[in-house]
Amino acid sequence: GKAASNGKAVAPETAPPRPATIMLDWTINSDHGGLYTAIQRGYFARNHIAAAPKVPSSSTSQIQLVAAGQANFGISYETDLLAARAQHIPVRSVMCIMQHPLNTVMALKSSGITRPRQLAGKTIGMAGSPSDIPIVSAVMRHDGASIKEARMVNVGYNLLPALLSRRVDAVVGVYWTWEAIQARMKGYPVNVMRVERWGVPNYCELVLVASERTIRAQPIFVREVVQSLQQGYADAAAHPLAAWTALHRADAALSRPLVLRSLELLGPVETDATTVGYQDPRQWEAYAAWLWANHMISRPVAADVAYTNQFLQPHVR
Amino acid sequence: MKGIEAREISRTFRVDGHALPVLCGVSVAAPPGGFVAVLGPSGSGKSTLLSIMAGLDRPDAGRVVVDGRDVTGRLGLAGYMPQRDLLLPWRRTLDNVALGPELSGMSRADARRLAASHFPRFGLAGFERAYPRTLSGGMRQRAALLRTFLSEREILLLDEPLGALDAMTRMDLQSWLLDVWEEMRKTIVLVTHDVDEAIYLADRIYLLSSRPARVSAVLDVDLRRPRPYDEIVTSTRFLSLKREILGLLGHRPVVTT
Amino acid sequence: MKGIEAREISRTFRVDGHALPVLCGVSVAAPPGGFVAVLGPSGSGKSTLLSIMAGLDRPDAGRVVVDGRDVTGRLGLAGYMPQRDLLLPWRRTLDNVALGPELSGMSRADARRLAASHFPRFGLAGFERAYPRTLSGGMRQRAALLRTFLSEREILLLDEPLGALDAMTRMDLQSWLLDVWEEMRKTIVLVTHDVDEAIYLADRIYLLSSRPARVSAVLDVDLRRPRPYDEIVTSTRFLSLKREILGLLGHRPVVTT
Amino acid sequence: MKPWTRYLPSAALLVIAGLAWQWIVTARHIPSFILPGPVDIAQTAWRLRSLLLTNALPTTEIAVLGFLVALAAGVLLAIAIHLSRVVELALYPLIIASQAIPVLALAPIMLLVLGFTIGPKLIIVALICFFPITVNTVDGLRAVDPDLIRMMRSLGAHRLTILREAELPGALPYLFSGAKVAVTFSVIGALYSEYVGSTEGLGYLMTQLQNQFETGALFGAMALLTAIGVALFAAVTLAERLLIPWHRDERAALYTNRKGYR
Amino acid sequence: MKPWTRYLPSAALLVIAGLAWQWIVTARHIPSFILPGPVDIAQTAWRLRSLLLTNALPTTEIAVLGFLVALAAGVLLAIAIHLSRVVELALYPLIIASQAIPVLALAPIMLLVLGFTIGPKLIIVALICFFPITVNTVDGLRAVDPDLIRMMRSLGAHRLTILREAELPGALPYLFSGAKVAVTFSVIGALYSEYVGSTEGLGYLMTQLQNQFETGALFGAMALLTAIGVALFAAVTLAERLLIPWHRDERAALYTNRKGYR
Ligand SMILES: Nc1ncnc2c1ncn2[C@@H]1O[C@H](COP(=O)(O)OP(=O)(O)OP(=O)(O)O)[C@@H](O)[C@H]1O
Ligand SMILES: Nc1ncnc2c1ncn2[C@@H]1O[C@H](COP(=O)(O)OP(=O)(O)OP(=O)(O)O)[C@@H](O)[C@H]1O
Ligand SMILES: [Mg+2]
Ligand SMILES: [Mg+2]
Repeated sequence: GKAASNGKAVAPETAPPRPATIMLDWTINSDHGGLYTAIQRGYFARNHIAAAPKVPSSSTSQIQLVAAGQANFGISYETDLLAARAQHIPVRSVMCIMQHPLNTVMALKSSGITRPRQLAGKTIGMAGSPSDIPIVSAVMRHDGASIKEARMVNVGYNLLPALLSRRVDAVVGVYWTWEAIQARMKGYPVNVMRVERWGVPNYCELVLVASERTIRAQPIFVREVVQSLQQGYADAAAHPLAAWTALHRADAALSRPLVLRSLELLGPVETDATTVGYQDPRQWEAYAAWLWANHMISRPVAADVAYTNQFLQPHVR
Repeated sequence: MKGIEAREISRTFRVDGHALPVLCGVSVAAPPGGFVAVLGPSGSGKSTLLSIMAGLDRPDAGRVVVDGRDVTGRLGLAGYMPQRDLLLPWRRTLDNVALGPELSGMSRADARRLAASHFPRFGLAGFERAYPRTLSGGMRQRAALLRTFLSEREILLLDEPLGALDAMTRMDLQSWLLDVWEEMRKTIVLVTHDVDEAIYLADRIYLLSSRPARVSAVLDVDLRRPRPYDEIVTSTRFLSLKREILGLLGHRPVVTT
Repeated sequence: MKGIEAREISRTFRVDGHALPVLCGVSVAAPPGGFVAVLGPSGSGKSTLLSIMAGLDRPDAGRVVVDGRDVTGRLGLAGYMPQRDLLLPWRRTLDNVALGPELSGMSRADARRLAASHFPRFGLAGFERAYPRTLSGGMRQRAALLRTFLSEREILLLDEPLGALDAMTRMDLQSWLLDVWEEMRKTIVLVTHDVDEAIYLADRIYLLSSRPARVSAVLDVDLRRPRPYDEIVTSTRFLSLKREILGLLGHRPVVTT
Repeated sequence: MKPWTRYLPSAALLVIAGLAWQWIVTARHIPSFILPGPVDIAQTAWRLRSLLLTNALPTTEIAVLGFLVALAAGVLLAIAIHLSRVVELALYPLIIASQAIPVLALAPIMLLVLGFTIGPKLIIVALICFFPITVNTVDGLRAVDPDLIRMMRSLGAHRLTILREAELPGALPYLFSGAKVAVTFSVIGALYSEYVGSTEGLGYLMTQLQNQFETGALFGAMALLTAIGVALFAAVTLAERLLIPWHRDERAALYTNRKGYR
Repeated sequence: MKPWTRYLPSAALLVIAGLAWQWIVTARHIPSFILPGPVDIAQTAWRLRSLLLTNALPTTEIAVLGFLVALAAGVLLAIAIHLSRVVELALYPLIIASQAIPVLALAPIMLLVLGFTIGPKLIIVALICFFPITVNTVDGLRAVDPDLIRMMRSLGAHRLTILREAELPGALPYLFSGAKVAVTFSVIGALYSEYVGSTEGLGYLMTQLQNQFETGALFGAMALLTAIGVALFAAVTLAERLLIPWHRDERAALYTNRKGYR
């Protein structure tokens, strides 16, 4: 204020950094290791950007907030993004954060269930999201059984308590990089059936979403944010401990053993591509078709308009 | 000064689905500066009549006239003292009494000062800051009377204002009422069930019949004023009036002579 | 039959932080089947005394004795009629009156029948199903009196039971009260502010001084029973008693002769 | 006022608000996935009417049943608190505490204890809405004119007779204030209860619709929900009128002398 | 009763319940991540005390501020509804409707309109807790003895004077019933408000703890939350006592004749 009123030009270095609001998909957790690493290592600051992560009110509101321009970016799910595209909501994925599904079907080791067909005759707990039933259906069909042989019950957000207390025999809607670790840490070994290995097409569990308007109007800004994140996630994959430190600074309530173990598991998932953040056209096409075939989206979606690789820096590993 | 008149008032209530005619063409007139008493059996409709004159209830037929203008249903023209004392439970006694002048536009401080100045005469000294529920029945009634009186209206409608008082306190306040009336020339309509009180205070007495009430007699009290209590109540005219009224009310003539 | 006695009762209230002595060693005794009246200035402590005798309030000193037993603070021994009528707003008039016998253990149907049978005499016929708020002041009081009377206690404590009634209705209920008392020999303590009423009804009259109340005089009413109204109130003994009481209450002797 | 004119102001306001809403949405080109206009909502709701109505039924059922449980529990608790000082001191703080815990946080425990029955759902609804009833009833029982109670005591009334004949009727207006609040909350309670083990009902449907970005239908479901809430409130108000006849008409012609107004 | 003995029954019940709880958990080998025993909870809470207390502060702040907003809004709405039949008919149904919509469903819209300020949080809390105040105050304003109002009218009182001197004081007991309910809800409202773009406060902490399956700490946070709720309720009860002095002592010695009891 003072400098300006004196009529002097404001030097670019003293201007406040440009804010980039990023709606998270959930409370701060290991999935955001790369984001906080990028913040802590100054990758955003280098571009004169101040990243401002925000926690959402519900797991779907971030896409709407991004579309409405209330947030610049959002971390969301490929599934939700394609559902939003089916409603013609003008948002795109600009980066794939997790190259594989994290959502999984999980049973206690003691139950002896190691593969989907053993779910026949069992009770399966779900959280009530629309993908639960198609996923179980797909993995059971792939293994030669039918979902009709299992009993699906909605247990809300109480998947793990329901499983560990044996109210249900298996659950769907948990992450093998989070709840599976928690179960093991509580002394309950679990069997994880990763869905992409049992007939569900591979997809990006988490993506970075921007609105088409932002992409059109501020491509450089988007590039700088995306590339800061690429670097951050590459670092997090390589140095889980550093990522833990960054996360812990952001949220003191995080538990070290759980988050650290999760970061270790997530590293390979984040970097399993030619460059961090890459979105594979064939896989997107296949997943969009699978969603439509399973009635999870209201219209068929052309996958190529749902994402863009144009902002990625190549060869970040 | 203003006079007040009720002209040919009729009022019917519904009780448990049946029509209950209460007032049947009742006319009562208090000339400016006049003191009128209304006597009648319990349940005949005296309170109903007074609340209609106060503008709180509307007659089914008839009009209320003040100074020649139809004011049926108009409120705030007359100071009205209801039969129940109706003190505000959340105001201390002094503030309850001060409500009268306050609602007539006086500042709260002045109203309180004015009210406080009357407390000793009304036997309420020391109870300024007491809540109404701690007062005795008679004290509550006195506070309500004082509140109405201090509302500074030219017309006062009083519904059994002294009914809960013992003989002594009652005589005392009767004299007080006469004093202030003579001094300030208010127009007063008094509902009472005490024949002596009516004769002692009023210029004119309306007798109501039992329900449905009609005016069964109007008597002019031709006793001189001022009226020293002792002389008046022993005068032959007083006694003959009393006998007449009790007779009209259906009482056998047993008045002490 | 039971008598009731208040022995050396003292009671002090706190009003606005100050101590207010109200009763100061007051003793009142009603022998079995006796009819006792309590007279005193407004605010002296009559209601306080009666509620202590009913067991609703505790004296700071003194005892209430029934049939020689200390019953201070015991409830339900006597039928008590408070000064405010206190009808239950959610019960119709008949049900309000029936509450008396009901609480004495009668079935609801019987209680209603019993209550209904007294309605005509009390001038309440036709109002059985009316809610209390639609009754006139005097009608409410009559309903409350009937409720207390029908509670079928041997001892009745009545706090100004006829205060809101006109002369006619009042005389009528006074005679009724005497009739039932003579017939059923109840023990009655009556608080009143009407000297005539006290003399006409009671065997013995207690006069209270103004606050703090002490018993300033006890008078035995040596009039014969039964007491036909017309004869009694014209008798010289009645008049001399009245003069004596008014004198004791501080009134100048202006009784009509 | 004639019955139909009673609803004019409400309807007028609704229409005006609707028009303004539609105008803003149209004029400012707000995309329907963010805020659909009323026309949009109405169309979608009409298209999905059978889906909406099918799911409204179980939600209403749970709401009403849960409210009844809450009513019984709330009044009984209030009576216990009123009658016994010890109960009051022991229980009241715990009852208050129960309201500061998000019910959904308790869901896992209820699930563990009661399994996938209707039990946990009713408990969730009842937990969400019994509190206003209890607080109001306690305050109502205490607000009864103490002189009335003295009168009953002097006539030898038993403690429970006083409760039944004086305190409970006197507390009814308070109780109904609480019940009106409670019944409105019961709708939201029913919604929450469906997050715990349901595959039907408006709450379940809303999650699904939200996940699929069916914003128009989502708003339609919310409109239906509010309609249910208003209807239940009106039902309790009607019950209040029928159960407190002595209260009725008391206020008639209080601010006017024209008979029949209000 | 002496002041300290007042809390004996409550404390005794707490201790008994705690012992029973601990016994069940130990005897039936319930794993602590499902239902931790009180000892567990206490230990965890003590270990995390600074984390808990740091996060309790913003939550309490939002709860209190939101409650005050709700109090003002609730009373003003009630007065408007009471004074004007048209406002009543137009607004009351909408107010009721506002309670049947889950506030969290409105959160995105509020964020869209107001952004990440304190505004949406206060609105969420106020929306959750103004309703009991409004309903109770409306009912309270209507419950004032009509004869008192007639008396005031006959003395020529202005409509607003009647409101100020008769109706509002008469409605206070009702208003406070509503306020007690509201302040209890404000705590949960504050919790919910933290789901909207917050990274501090007990609500955020609880989500995070639940997410990490830190059940012991989660229960610790809930215990803290309930303590805040009970404290706020007690504060409003105290305000009630101070603001309704004519009500106080009315009930003293009502069921007993021993002076000084209660
Ligand atoms: N609960 C109470 N708290 C404080 N003071 C009280 C209480 N009850 C009565 N008093 C006071 O005690 C005194 C006597 O009251 P009481 O009602 O006994 O008088 P009373 O003789 O019945 O008068 P009245 O003839 O007017 O009814 C009064 O000054 C009153 O203010
Ligand atoms: N609001 C009402 N609704 C129905 N009936 C009523 C209402 N108000 C009064 N009444 C009836 O009208 C009649 C006359 O009542 P009112 O109060 O005018 O009598 P009153 O002459 O003042 O009697 P009292 O001397 O006993 O006070 C009574 O029978 C009463 O029941
Ligand atoms: Mg009357
Ligand atoms: Mg008295």
